[in-house]
Amino acid sequence: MTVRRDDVIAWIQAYADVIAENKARLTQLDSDIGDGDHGTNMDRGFQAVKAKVPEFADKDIGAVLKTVGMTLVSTVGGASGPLYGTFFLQAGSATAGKMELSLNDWIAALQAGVDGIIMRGKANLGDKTMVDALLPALQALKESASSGAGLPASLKASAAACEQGMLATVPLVARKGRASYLGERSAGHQDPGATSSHMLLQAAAESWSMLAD
Amino acid sequence: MTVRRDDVIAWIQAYADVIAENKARLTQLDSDIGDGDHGTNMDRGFQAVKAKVPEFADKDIGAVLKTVGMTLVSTVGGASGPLYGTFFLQAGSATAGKMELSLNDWIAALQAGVDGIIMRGKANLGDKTMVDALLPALQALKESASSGAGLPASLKASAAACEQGMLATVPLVARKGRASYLGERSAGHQDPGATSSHMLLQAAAESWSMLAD
Amino acid sequence: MKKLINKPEDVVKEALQAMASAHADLIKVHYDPNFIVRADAPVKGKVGILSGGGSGHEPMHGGFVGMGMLDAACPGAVFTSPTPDQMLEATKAINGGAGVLHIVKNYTGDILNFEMAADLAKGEGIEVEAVVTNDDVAVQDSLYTAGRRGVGVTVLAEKITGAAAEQKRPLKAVADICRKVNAQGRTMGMALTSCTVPAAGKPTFDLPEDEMEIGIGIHGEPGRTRMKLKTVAEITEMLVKPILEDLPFKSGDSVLAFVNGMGGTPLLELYVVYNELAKILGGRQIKIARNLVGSYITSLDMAGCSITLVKMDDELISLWDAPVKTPGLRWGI
Amino acid sequence: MKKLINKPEDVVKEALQAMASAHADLIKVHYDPNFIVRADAPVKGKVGILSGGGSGHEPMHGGFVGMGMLDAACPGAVFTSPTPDQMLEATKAINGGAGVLHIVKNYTGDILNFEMAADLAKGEGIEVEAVVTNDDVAVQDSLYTAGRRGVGVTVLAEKITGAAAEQKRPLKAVADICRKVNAQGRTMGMALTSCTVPAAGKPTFDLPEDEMEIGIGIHGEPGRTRMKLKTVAEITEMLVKPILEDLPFKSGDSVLAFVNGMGGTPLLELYVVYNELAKILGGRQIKIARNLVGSYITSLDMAGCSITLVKMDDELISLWDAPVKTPGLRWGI
Ligand SMILES: Nc1ncnc2c1ncn2[C@@H]1O[C@H](COP(=O)(O)OP(=O)(O)O)[C@@H](O)[C@H]1O
Ligand SMILES: Nc1ncnc2c1ncn2[C@@H]1O[C@H](COP(=O)(O)OP(=O)(O)O)[C@@H](O)[C@H]1O
Ligand SMILES: [Mg+2]
Ligand SMILES: [Mg+2]
Ligand SMILES: [Mg+2]
Ligand SMILES: [Mg+2]
Repeated sequence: MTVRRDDVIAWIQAYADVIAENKARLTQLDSDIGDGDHGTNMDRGFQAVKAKVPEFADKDIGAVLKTVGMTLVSTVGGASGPLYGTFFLQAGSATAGKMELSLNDWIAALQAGVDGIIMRGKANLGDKTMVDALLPALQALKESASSGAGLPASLKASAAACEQGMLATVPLVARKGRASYLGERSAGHQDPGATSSHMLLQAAAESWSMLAD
Repeated sequence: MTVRRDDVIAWIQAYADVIAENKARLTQLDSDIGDGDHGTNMDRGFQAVKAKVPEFADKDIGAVLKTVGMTLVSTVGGASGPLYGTFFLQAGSATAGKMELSLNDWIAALQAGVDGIIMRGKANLGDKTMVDALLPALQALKESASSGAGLPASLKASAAACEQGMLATVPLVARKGRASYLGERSAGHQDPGATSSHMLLQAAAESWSMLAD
Repeated sequence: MKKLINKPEDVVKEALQAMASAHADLIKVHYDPNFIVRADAPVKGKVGILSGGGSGHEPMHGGFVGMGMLDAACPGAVFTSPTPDQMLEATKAINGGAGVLHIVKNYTGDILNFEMAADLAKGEGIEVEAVVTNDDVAVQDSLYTAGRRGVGVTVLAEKITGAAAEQKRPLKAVADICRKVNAQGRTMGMALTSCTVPAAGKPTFDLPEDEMEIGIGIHGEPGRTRMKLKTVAEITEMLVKPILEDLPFKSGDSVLAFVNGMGGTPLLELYVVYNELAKILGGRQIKIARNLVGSYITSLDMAGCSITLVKMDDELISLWDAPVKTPGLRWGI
Repeated sequence: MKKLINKPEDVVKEALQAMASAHADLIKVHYDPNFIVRADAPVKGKVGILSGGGSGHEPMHGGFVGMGMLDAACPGAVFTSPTPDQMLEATKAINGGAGVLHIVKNYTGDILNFEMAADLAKGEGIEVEAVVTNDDVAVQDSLYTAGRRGVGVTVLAEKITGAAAEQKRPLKAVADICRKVNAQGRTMGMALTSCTVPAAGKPTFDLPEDEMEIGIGIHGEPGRTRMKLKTVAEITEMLVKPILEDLPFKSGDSVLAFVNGMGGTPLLELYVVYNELAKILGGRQIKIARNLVGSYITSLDMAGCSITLVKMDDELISLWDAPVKTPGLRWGI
C-alpha cells in the first residue's frame, strides 16, 4: 500500500481543481478578517503548478514536490506563498529520490512540511493560522499509523483532525498574519489558511483512498 | 399709491427670507439640470444683503438697490451673481435719488433691471433662463398699468405672468447657462433661475399688497 | 454624505488656510476677498497670470500658483465662480507693469464675473486680456448652448502660458500662446459616480451600480449619455474618438496626452487608461511627445476620468518642459 | 464594481506598461519577473534601494523609483506581496557594488518573501540589509499580533533614505538613516469607505452611510473600531493623539507632517485635515518643519486618510529637501 509518483501528481492536480472551485469562498473568508486575496493567491499558484505538470511528470516524488514549492514561491506571493512554498520544498527534501511513499514516508514528508511552515512563520498552535489545521492532522496521522491502521484510513483520520483544527480556529483571536490586526474582531471567523490546508489534506485522503493495498 | 423706501427694504428682506426657506428647493432644481448650487448662491447673497440693511436703511431707493446689486455681485458668484447684481444695479440707476416709487417708476426700474440681465447674459426668450420669467412679468406689468389698474393689482398681474413664464420653462430645452450642456435632457425640468425670479416678483406683490392708495 | 469636513460652508476657507501654512514658501493667501498669489508677487516686468473658478477642482487653480505657472488664483465657493471683487484685487496684486492675463474657463458664471472684473481693472488703468478655454468636445451644437466648457486644457494652458510669461514676453504674445494651446486642445470626460457637493449633502445625480455617464463636465453635471459600464478599452476609445475627429488630430502629429482623474479615482486606474490611450494613439501614428497622468482638475469626489490631447510643436514642448514650482505641479527646480 | 479596468487579473501588468511608456525618461520596467528600475540602474558605487509590496497603493512604490529615492520596486498582485524571484532579479539589477537595502513594510507576506530573496541574493554574493517599517500606532498589543504595520512612514523613509544613498554613504549608514526615520515616525489612518479589490469585485467590508472605521491599514482590512461619522476636527484629534503619545512627540519638537489620502479622497478634504493638524500641533508647540499633503500610499479606491508624523533634525530635513526625480515625487531637479 504505497503512494506512487503519479498518485502524488494526481493529488496536486485534484487540489488545484478544488482551489479553483473554492477560490471565491477562500477569498471571502480572507475578506472577513484579512485582505480578501487568499483564494486568488492560491489559485494563481496552483494554476501555475498545473501548467508545470508536463515538466515534472517524469521526475521522482522529491523533485515533483520541490518544483511545486518553487512554483508556489514565485507565483503566490503574500504570506501563503512562502509558507506553502516552504511546505512543499521541505516535503520534497524529505522524499528526495523516492518513486513511491509508504505511510511512514508520508508521515516524514508531512512532518517536514509542517516544520518548515512553523520555522518560517513562527506561528504557535492557537494563533489562528494554517498551523492550527496542520498540526492536529500530523498528530492524527502518526497516531493512526502507530495504532496499525493502513494508509487510506490514516489519511482519513488525518483529514478529519485537520477539519476539526480548521473549525477550531473560528472562536480564536488571531495572533499572526493580517487577521491579528483585528484583535478581538477576528474571533467568530474561520481562518482562510486553515481552510485551504484542510482542503489539501482532504484532497490527499480522497485522491489516495482507493490505492491498492 | 406709492412704494416708499422702507417698503423697498421690507421687500428685499422678505425676499431674503423666502430664499432662505426655499434654499433646498432651488438647489434641487439646479441639481437636476445644473450644478446644484443656485439655492446656496442666492442665500449667501441675500443673507449678506440682509446684514447690510443697517448701512443703507437711511438712503434713497436708488442707493438701496445699488447697494443690493453691489453686494450680490461680490457675494453670489456663478451666473446668477452678475445677473441679479446687474438687475439691482440697473434698477438702482433708474430710481436714483427717489424716496418713493409710482407704478411708472416701478415699471422703469423693472425694465432697466431686465434689460441689464439681457445685456449681460444675452439670453433670448425661450432659452430656459430667468429671462423667460422676467420678460412676461414686465410685459404684464406694463399692460396692467396701461389698462388703468393700480399698483397692487398690477404687481399681482406681473407676479402671475412671471409664474406662467416660470412654468413654461419646464418643457424647454436650455440654450444658455449650464443646463444647456444637457441638451434634450434639460427638457422636463423647471429652470432654477426662473424660479428665483418668480419668487422675487411674488415677494414684491405680497410685500406691497396692502400699500395705502 | 461622507466627507472629511467640518461645516460645508467652511470647507473652502479652511482649505485656503491649510494651503497658506503648508506652502508658505511658494504662495500667500489673502482673505476677504479670497485669493492666492505667488509669494514674490508682483514680478516686475512680467505679465501676471490670473485664473480662478469654483472650488472643488483641486489642485486647480490654487495649486498651480507659483513660479512658471499662475501668479494668482481666485477660488469661489464649491462649483461657483468667484466674484469680480476677488478678481480685481488679485489682478492688482500681480500687476508687475506688463499687464495681466485672465485665463477663464467657459462657463456663464466665470465669463460674466471675469468680464466685470476686467472692466473694473481697466478702469484702474491695468491692461487686461482674457483668454477663454473651451475644449470639451462633449458639448455638441455649441450654437445652441453656452458653448464648449473649459476643462482639461485649462491645466495645460496655465502651465505653458506661465512659462511664456516667465520669459517676459509681452501681454499679447502670452495671450496668443494661451489661445493656441486652447485652439489645439480637446477634452472628453466620463464619470463612474456622481460627486457630492458639501452644501447639498447628497449626490448631484444617481447612477446605478452598472452604469456610467459619458461626456460629463467638472461640476457634477450629468453627461450627455448614460450607458452600461464597459471595459476601459471601450471607454477610452469612446473618449478618444470624438477628440481625434474634432480637431482633427492626424497621423504624424505630436501630442501632449493628459489622463486626468476626477477626484475619486485612484492613480492605478488612470495608468490603465493611459495604457489604452497609448495603444490607440500608437495605432494611429500619433506620437505622445509629453504626458501627464494624475488628478489635476477634479470634480470633488467623483470617480471617473477625462482625456485631453493638445497638438504640440517644438515651442510648446519647450514651454511645457520649462521649470515650474507650484504646490500641484513641479519640475526642473 | 465600478472601475476603469479591463480584466481584474490584467490591471497590474497594464499599469506597468503605462508607467513604462509614460515615464520612459525616469524608469524602465522589466516583466516576468516584474520590477521597475530607475533608467540609469545600477548606479556605480551607490547603495541600491529596493522596496516593493502588493499593488493598489499607487504611486507607492513604483512611482517612487528614480534619482534620489528608490532604485527599484517590485509590484505584487493587488494587496499581495511580490515574490522572492522578483526581488532577487531587482536586487541584482540595482547592485552597483555597494550593496542593496531592502525597505520592507511589516506584513507577514512581505517579510517572508523579502527574507527568502535576501537569502538568495546573499547566496549570489550581494551584500543585503533589510529595514522593516512598522509605524502604525493603530496596532496595539504588538506582542499578540504580527506587530505594527508599515504604512505612511514608508514613503518618507524611502525619500530620506534615497537621498542618503545618493550621497554615496555606505550600506550600514544608509540602513541606519532608514531605521531612524522609522523609529521616529508614527502613523494612524481612518476610512470613510471600504475599497474594492478588483479580483473580489465587491467592497472588502460594508460601512453604513453614517459610520467610519478608525485604525485601518492600507489593504482594506477593517480597523479596530467603528463609530459614527464625526467632524474632521474630531477625526484629526482621534488620529493625532495616539501618534503624539506613542513616540512621544513633545513641545519644541520639529516634525515632518504627512497627510495622506487613501485613493478615493479628494485633495480639498486632505487640506481640510491638514488645517486641523496644523492647529493641533501649533497648540502643543510642535513645529511643522516640512509637510506633504496628497495621496501617496493608497488603498485602491478607499475614501479616508492617514496622518504620519516623523520627528526631524537638521540632517533629516536636509535629506528631505535634497532633489528627487520620480514619477510620484519630484523637486529640486
Ligand atoms: N505567521 C504565519 N504562520 C502560519 N500561517 C500564517 C502566518 N501568517 C499568515 N498565515 C496564514 O496565511 C493565511 C493568509 O494567506 P494570504 O491571504 O494568501 O496572504 P496575506 O495574508 O499576505 O494576504 C492566513 O489565513 C493564515 O492561515
Ligand atoms: N446667459 C444667461 N442669461 C440669463 N440667465 C441665465 C444665463 N445663464 C444662466 N442663467 C440663469 O442662472 C441660473 C443658474 O444660476 P446659478 O446656479 O446660481 O449659477 P451657475 O449656473 O453658475 O451655477 C439658471 O437657472 C438660469 O436661470
Ligand atoms: Mg490575504
Ligand atoms: Mg448652479
Ligand atoms: Mg455654480
Ligand atoms: Mg494579501
